[in-house]
Amino acid sequence: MISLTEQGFDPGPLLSGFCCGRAETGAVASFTGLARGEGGATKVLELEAYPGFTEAQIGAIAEAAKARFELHDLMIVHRIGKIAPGEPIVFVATAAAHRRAAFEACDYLMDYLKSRAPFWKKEHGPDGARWIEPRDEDHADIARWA
Amino acid sequence: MISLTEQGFDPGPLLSGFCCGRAETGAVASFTGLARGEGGATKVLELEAYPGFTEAQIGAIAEAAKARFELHDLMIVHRIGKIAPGEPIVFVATAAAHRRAAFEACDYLMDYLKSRAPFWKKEHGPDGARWIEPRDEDHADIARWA
Amino acid sequence: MARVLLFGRLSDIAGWREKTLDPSPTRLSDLRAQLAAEDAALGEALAAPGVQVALDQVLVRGDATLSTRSEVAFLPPMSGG
Amino acid sequence: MARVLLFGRLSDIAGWREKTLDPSPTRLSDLRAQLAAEDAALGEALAAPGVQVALDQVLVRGDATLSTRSEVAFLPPMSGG
Repeated sequence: MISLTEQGFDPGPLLSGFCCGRAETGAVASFTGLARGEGGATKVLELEAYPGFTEAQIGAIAEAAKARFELHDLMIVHRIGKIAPGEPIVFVATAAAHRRAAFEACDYLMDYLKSRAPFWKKEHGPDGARWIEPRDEDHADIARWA
Repeated sequence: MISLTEQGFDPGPLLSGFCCGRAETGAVASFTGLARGEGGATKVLELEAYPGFTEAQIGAIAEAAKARFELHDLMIVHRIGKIAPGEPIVFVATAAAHRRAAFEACDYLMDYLKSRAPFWKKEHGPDGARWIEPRDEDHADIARWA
Repeated sequence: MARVLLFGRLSDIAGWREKTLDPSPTRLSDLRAQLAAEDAALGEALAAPGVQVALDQVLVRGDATLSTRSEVAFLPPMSGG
Repeated sequence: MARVLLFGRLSDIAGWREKTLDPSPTRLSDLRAQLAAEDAALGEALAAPGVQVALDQVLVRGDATLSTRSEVAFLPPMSGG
């Protein structure tokens, strides 16, 4: 399940639903990305997507993860629009028989979402707004899967 | 927060609570271990702990993770007693500024819980009961952190 | 009437997010030249390394033929999560 | 009266999980010998590689001195999660 939402979401019910009724899945890994306040400065993130294209590109990332890891299932929920510090931006969950595949697929999905999924992120702070691009670590992270 | 419970638990509310009110944490990784039915055979897991000692040893594992990774927080909830297929056995969550530390610490904690935490696991199946010991993969996994 | 979509910092630079070009350029290179002629700063930003192009929601490299119904999106470096 | 605790498969082999030894052995090696004398299969299982000993909830290696209030736990290979 892949979805974009302009509404705030709580990762807990998503994890509960994802874990429920899995008698053969031994391992569920998840990642929740939260908007950081960065030292108390009032900041608001604004995430832009390209409707249709963004979902399709995330779908392709999800298919690549399914082909690469032995997954039973995965879920990706991504927030768009304005996001306050502390609010969830992204939730990814992966289900597999054993924990290594679940962890690695979750890690892989996040690396690709960070620098290959069509989102553009603007940070509104006390000194104005700036566009955020992938960090050096993000490029290094994704290079691990080459 | 480290706790052992004889009651079944839902990982969702644990994740919600763990994520809540974190304006400076960018990344929350979690792992939920579920009891596997293994192909429809009715199996019940029974987990034994050594009260006091088990919590203390998990506490030492948690301290080692905090010393090794830049964590804001962590949570470990472990079920004991009889567990039916599909029910959660363990929930681990880690909070950090960036995702690499959160993922690695969660992975590390699970590897140590799998083969260094004082639990003993018996599987009750149609052909009787057997004690489960760490798999070769578990030994290989924990060797990654040496 | 090809539609042009700008995302991220590109729309800040241009001051618009979406426009239609009538008549439609017949090639992507013509469309780039037309936008650069209207706004040199935008033309430079569109040609910068890391800016990808999606034609009808499919990533393309180099030049491409456009139709009158083409949707051309300029995508600066992406950052989700 | 040293207390002995057995976990996992060790308690299945012994048929008990906890017992008190009175009088208390003064050393861990004496306690091992006493348990092995009572139950050879248990003695062998306790000496198997991978079986750790916690004395008063602290892991110990080799021999150790016991008090009359010592709690000695034999821990086969652990497996959580």
